[in-house]
Amino acid sequence: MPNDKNSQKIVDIIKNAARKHSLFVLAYGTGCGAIEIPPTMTSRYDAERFGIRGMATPRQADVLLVTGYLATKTLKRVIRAYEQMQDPKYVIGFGSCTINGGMYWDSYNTIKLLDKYIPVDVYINGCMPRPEAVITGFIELQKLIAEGKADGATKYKENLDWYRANQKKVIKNWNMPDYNW
Amino acid sequence: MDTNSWISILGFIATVVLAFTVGVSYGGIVRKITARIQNRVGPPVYQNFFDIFKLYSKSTAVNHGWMQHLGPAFAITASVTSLMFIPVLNGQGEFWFANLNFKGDLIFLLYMMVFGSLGMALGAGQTGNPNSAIGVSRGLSQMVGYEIPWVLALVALMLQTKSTSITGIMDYQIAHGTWMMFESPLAFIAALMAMLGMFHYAPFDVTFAPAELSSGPASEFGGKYLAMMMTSGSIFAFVKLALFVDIFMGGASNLIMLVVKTFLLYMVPVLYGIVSPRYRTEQSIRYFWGWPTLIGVLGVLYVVFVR
Amino acid sequence: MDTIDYYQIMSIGVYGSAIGLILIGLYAVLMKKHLTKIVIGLSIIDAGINLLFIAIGYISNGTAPIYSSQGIDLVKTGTPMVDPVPQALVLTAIVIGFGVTAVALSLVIRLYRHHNTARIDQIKSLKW
Amino acid sequence: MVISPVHYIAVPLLAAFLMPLLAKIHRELTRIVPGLVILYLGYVSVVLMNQVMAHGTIVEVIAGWNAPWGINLVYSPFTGFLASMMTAMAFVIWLYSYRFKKVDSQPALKYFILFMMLVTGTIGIVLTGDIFNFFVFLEITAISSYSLTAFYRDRDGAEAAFKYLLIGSFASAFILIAILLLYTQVGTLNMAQIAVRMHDVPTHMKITILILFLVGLGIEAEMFPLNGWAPDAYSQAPSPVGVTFAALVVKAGVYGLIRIIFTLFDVHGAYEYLIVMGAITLVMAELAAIRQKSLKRMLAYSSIGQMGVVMIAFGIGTNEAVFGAIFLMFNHAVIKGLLFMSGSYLVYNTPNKEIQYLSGYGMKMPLISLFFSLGALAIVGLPPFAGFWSKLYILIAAADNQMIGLIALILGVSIVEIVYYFRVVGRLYFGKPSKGSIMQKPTYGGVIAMSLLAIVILVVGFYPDVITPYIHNAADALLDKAQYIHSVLPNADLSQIQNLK
Amino acid sequence: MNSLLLIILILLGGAILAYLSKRISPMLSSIVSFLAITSAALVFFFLANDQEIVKISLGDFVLEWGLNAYSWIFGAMVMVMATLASLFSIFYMKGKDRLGYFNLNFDLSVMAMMGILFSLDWVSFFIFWEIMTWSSFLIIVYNGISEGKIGIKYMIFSAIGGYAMLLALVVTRSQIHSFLITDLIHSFAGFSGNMQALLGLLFLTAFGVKSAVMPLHVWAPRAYADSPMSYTAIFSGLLSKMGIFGFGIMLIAVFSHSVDGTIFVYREVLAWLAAITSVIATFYAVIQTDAKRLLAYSSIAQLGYIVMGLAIGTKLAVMAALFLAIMHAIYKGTLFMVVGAVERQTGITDMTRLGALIRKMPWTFFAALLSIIALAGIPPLGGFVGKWMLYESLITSDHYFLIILAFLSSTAAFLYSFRFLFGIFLGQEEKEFENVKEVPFTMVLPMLIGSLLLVVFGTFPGLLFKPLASAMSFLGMGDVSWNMSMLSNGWGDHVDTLDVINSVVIIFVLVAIFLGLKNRKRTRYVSTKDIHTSGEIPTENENLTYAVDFYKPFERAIAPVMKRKMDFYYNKFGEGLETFFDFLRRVYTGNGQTYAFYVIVFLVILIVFSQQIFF
Repeated sequence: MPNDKNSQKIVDIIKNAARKHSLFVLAYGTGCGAIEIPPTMTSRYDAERFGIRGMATPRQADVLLVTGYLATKTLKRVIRAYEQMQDPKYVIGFGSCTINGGMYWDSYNTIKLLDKYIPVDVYINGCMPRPEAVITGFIELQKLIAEGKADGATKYKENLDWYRANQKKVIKNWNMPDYNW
Repeated sequence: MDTNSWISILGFIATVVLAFTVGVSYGGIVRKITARIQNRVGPPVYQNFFDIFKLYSKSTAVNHGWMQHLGPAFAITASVTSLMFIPVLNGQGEFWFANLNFKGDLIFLLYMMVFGSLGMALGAGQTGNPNSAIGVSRGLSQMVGYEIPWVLALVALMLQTKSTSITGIMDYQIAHGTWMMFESPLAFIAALMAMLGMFHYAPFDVTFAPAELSSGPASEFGGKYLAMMMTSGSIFAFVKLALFVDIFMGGASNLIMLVVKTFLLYMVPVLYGIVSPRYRTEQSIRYFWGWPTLIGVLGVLYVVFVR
Repeated sequence: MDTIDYYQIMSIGVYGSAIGLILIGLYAVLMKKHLTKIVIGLSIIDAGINLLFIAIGYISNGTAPIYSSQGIDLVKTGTPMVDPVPQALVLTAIVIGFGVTAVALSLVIRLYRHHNTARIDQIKSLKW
Repeated sequence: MVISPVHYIAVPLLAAFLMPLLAKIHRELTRIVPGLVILYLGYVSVVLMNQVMAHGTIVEVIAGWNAPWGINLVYSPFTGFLASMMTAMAFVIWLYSYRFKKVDSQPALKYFILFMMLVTGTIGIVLTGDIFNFFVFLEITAISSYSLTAFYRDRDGAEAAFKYLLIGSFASAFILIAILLLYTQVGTLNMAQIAVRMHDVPTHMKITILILFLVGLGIEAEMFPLNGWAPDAYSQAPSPVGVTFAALVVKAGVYGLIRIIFTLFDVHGAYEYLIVMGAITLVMAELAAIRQKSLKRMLAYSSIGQMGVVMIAFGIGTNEAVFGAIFLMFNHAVIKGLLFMSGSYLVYNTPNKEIQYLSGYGMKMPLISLFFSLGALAIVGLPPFAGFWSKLYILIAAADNQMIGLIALILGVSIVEIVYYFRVVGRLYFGKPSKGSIMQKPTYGGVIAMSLLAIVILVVGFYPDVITPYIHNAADALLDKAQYIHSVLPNADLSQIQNLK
Repeated sequence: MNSLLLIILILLGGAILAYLSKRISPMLSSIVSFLAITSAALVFFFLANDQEIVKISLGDFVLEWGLNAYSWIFGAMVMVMATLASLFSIFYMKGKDRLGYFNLNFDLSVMAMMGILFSLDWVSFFIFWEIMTWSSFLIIVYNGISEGKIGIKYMIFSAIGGYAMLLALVVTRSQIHSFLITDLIHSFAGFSGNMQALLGLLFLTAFGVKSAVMPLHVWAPRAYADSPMSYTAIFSGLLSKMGIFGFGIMLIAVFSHSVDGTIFVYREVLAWLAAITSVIATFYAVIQTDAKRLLAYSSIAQLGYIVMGLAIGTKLAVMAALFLAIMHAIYKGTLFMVVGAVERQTGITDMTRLGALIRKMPWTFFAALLSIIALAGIPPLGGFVGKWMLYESLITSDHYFLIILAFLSSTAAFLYSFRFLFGIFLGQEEKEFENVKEVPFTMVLPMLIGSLLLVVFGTFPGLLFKPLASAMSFLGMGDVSWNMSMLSNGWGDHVDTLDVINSVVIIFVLVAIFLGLKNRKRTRYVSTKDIHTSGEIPTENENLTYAVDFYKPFERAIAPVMKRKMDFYYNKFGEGLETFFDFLRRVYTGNGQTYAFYVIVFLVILIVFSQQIFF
């Protein structure tokens, strides 16, 4: 692997360590998954001890947490939110719905695989995943960050045309601003 | 440049580093305490250092105009400048943290502190986010509220010590061997109540209310902008605490005393905030113009007629 | 001294009637609503004043102030001459009064044409 | 031909009677001749004023009968100043009424005849030294004023004229009775002689005569309860006539009033009476003016108010106050002239001459509006216009007499004045003209007339010294009673005469 | 030729020429006006000195003009700001009608102000005072807003002030038989207590109107807002300062000679009125939506500080007041020019509709930013120096509750300061203003000069302290110590402005360069539509501006204070009076007979009471 831990520069290692310990989450609370976020953040599971912290706007956030199925209508908003986030940024697909559509596998207006539209770094499966699973997912993401492997944003930039094509396929009234940074 | 200038420049830097460190650590401690009160483990105490460092390391891809750059810069400028004019330690011979504290006074500081808020507000305004504007509107309105008891308390102090400079007030305390919080307790209470608003903790956190305003003025600030805001916020927290300690608690003769005093003082708004709900803006203004102002007036009268 | 009584009675009568005329005129001007009557009242006042003038100028047993040989003779013998000035003034005043009355009547006519009434209390389009 | 004061009376009177004949020669002559006549009078004024300034009062004896038997004309610095001022104003008014459309549409001949009569009458009032002659001129003035008031053949003109006539008849009746009583007491009609003999008159008789005079002349001078006719007459008469009232007729009335009080009688109470009545007149007139809808009526009330100030100033009676009063008379003639002239063009076509239709006229009639604004600025006494100086003098005089309340009253009322004048000025420059408002293009004569007045206002305002020497002399002449008597009756016994103030 | 006379004549001639040259070209008229003011300014700065005395004999009065240290500082302020405003005016007024009329009155106002400053006697003072009044009135009605009513209001209040002064000066003359101001100053001590009280009240009323002190301020907001902005720049900045000028003479030079305690009461009352004025006016400024109105109310508030300082009357306070007066002239002038520039480019000044002009008009914004910083009293610009001295003087002279009002007002001033910048220059970009351009250079230049002056005086306040100190010693305050860049109060505390500005600039440059500008290079500008809107993409016409009811919470908090405007009482009073007048004038019934009846009744009364009246 070219992105070996050893190949990282020392600056990157420090940066990644900081990033790993400070995950600002923008929870995109679609579907039933949103209900799992409060227990994750509050006293019982207390995700904050990992430096995970909810943020209000995409500008401030590092992690986009897509919690559940995405209708084509909401997909547009998710893409918008994702594109407004600043690099480096990560996406966690939350629940089965983001992997294969889950219980909406045959719905005409939900997307089945989130990765086709925005680059997902970590999936957390389950319907719904318990807070423990969520935290596990976050820890997985932290590992990836530390190794410098959470490069979804780079992928998105490199394969923007492909992503755009996919996105435009499901979103009919396309009027998003360009994404070129 | 001679050696003295170099040393004083080093002193500046040391002060800033100290203020930054203390301020950021306090932020972490507050988070920890909050977590403990909420029966959580909470993040590590150094969590805020991670946050700020991470934010600095983030790329900043977009801006909404040059005021968005200048806003945080204003804020940092204001906080660092205010810091320069605050006596961190009260020893007269103290060299490292003396900075410019003989060249400014309380009224100057009051205005200097506002400079930061205004800069922030302008930066927030430039982004065009309505939430930012609402937040600014609330924040400034609230500021009008708490400035009144705060200034009343300061006036009481100034009248009592016949000095408007912080060093003057500290000298008075040293000379009389007492603390102003005992000398004019009413003023101290008024100032303390004003301080609740100054730190923007609940119940006076309507400015940043994340749930309704998506963090208010900061909502379009990501990455380095946010980092700068957090930096200046941390330094400001230290500035305010140091100021309080200086004028009400006789200052601190060494860093440990400083840390202890500021920490104790800091716990007032923090602890009060953690267990409080949130006031609406006009409620908080009315709150500040109610009892705190009355106590402040009484404090002034107490100084004038009793002392 | 019958004559003196006569003159006294006369003068009282003349003064009385002059003042009476003025008062009558005033009454007409102030109380009557009809424009013409008011004008008549004004004339009566004028007449009263003129009469007053004459009465004041008259000196009992005086002769007419006319530049004639007879008159000069009378004056020379000590007969007082009636003061000529009031009479001259009265002439002027009568002329003026005439002029004013003429103007007034023409105005009355015009007012009546425009307002279709000659009652002064109904001609109040200019007020305040 | 030697220039003498009698020309003031003879020439216009002659012209007035010749005018029907001249009109037969050429119609235009009826318009031009009055101008020429007044120009001639202006020449007379210049010559005589110089003479008077150099040598003192001129007494013109008419028909060879010396005073106190004959009728004489007294051309003192005071009367001369007033006569010259009236002449000048008459000239301006002639310029203004030359080809004035509404006058021309009615027979201009009548208008100019009456106008000449009016000029004769008013100047005669000022110049004459004989009390009965004074009465006659007053009546000439009055009759021509009645006729001119009713000049327009609409109903309101006649109504105003009738009211004027009704009250005016009272005035003449009272004055006549007063003259009569005076004659019985002093046995003379010459004013100087009367003044000499006045101290012999029993007090109660003196007072009665004085009261009759005061009421009679008060009517002409628009004193408060006696001035019911004035607003109507001002507003209904043709605009040039309105100016004439303000500039000539009222001045003549005030002149009569102060001549009676200052020269003929030596009653102290009369001065206080003047102050009190002047104040009441001022207040009532200005208060009535503020709610007027019609511009000309507003100007009329304002004119009455100014006369109130004049009376107050005369009532104070010190040299400075009299100076201020005469100055104010002059200013009032000029400024109110300008206001009437420009104001009547502004409201030329508006219904009922109402102010509310004047919105935006400032853009449509810039020059006229400018004149009106200038007049408004000047009449409320704002520096550096003419009105300021007279006000300043009067106030100083009042202050020197410790009448601070009076000053406050005058100034307070001035604020009311400002309110209604600047309401109009503000309206002129605000908004758009209402629909269907027709601008009236002023005649050239009118523009020249207004420009002249405006120039006078500015010149006097910036440099009052052009006029103050004359006024100083006038004030001295008015106050110096002995000198007046001496110049008329060189042999009179002046031992009993003392100048009152 | 005497330079003082020359200045007045140049301005007068300029006024007339400007009026006449409008026939040739409207633009020429403005240029003539500008040239006249500029040349007058040159004469003032290079030729005028305090040796010159002009004596003009008018009527029985001698008008005396001269220049002294006190009037020089005001004169310099007037000349500089008037030059800037007239330069600004050239393009601002381009294309408007009746330019001759405007420039005539503009120049006349400037002339009147210079005349007031030169006046050594009350007559010329009053003459110029009233010229100033009516020329500004004519400009207020020039725009023709608000049915001419505001012009009337202005005129009424000016008349109240002017006539109070007239009354005072004739009373003075009757006492001392002189109109000279110096004579009043010297003989004031000899007046009786009542006379002192009366004169004090009258003069304070006179100057209080122009400087918009509390019960006499109601004319100001609309008058400032409704005039053309290039004029308001001097109207609010300079004309009001003439009131301050008069207050200075009265409160410092004249009243200090009083032996009675009455005047002391006036001082305190005036200070309190001024403080209340500044608070209430600030509150009103906060709730305005129109930028002009906002600045107008802010002017009233700022004038409140200045009057407060003069009323306190200690050396520091007077210094503060005069310093603030000059600063206020500069920054308020600049701000009104900014609004004028915005108005010219966009056609509106409504802050609820404007927005994001910062990208379109960066220089204007820059000027506005500096001026606002100065206005809010934030260090390091000039406004801070004045405010600092004012607060220090309030504290050191034991006015401990006034300082609270002052602080309340000045803290609330941050609200409208931000509102002003935000409403016009920041916030959402509106499609309406897509094609707005920066104003021409001649409009930018005066604004930039104004903001530059603020920086200079903020750094080296000593530049102003020097003439101010000599002005104050001229007024009889004795020696005033000052320092080029050190502010100090009576207690020995001080602020070093040079250090302040150094540290601010150094830190700011460091931060801005190393953090801000570095960011800027890497970042890309996105429109203000590209903001966090919960993922929603705002459509073209979607209104994302938060501009209406901007300070609603604050409004609610201060609602009890704002319940009634002073206007309300004045209007009621006025209506009541007019109704009364209406009742009175009914004596003119219109019935000729009634009038005749009056005559007879009057005659009878006179005869019956002749004994009482005439003896």
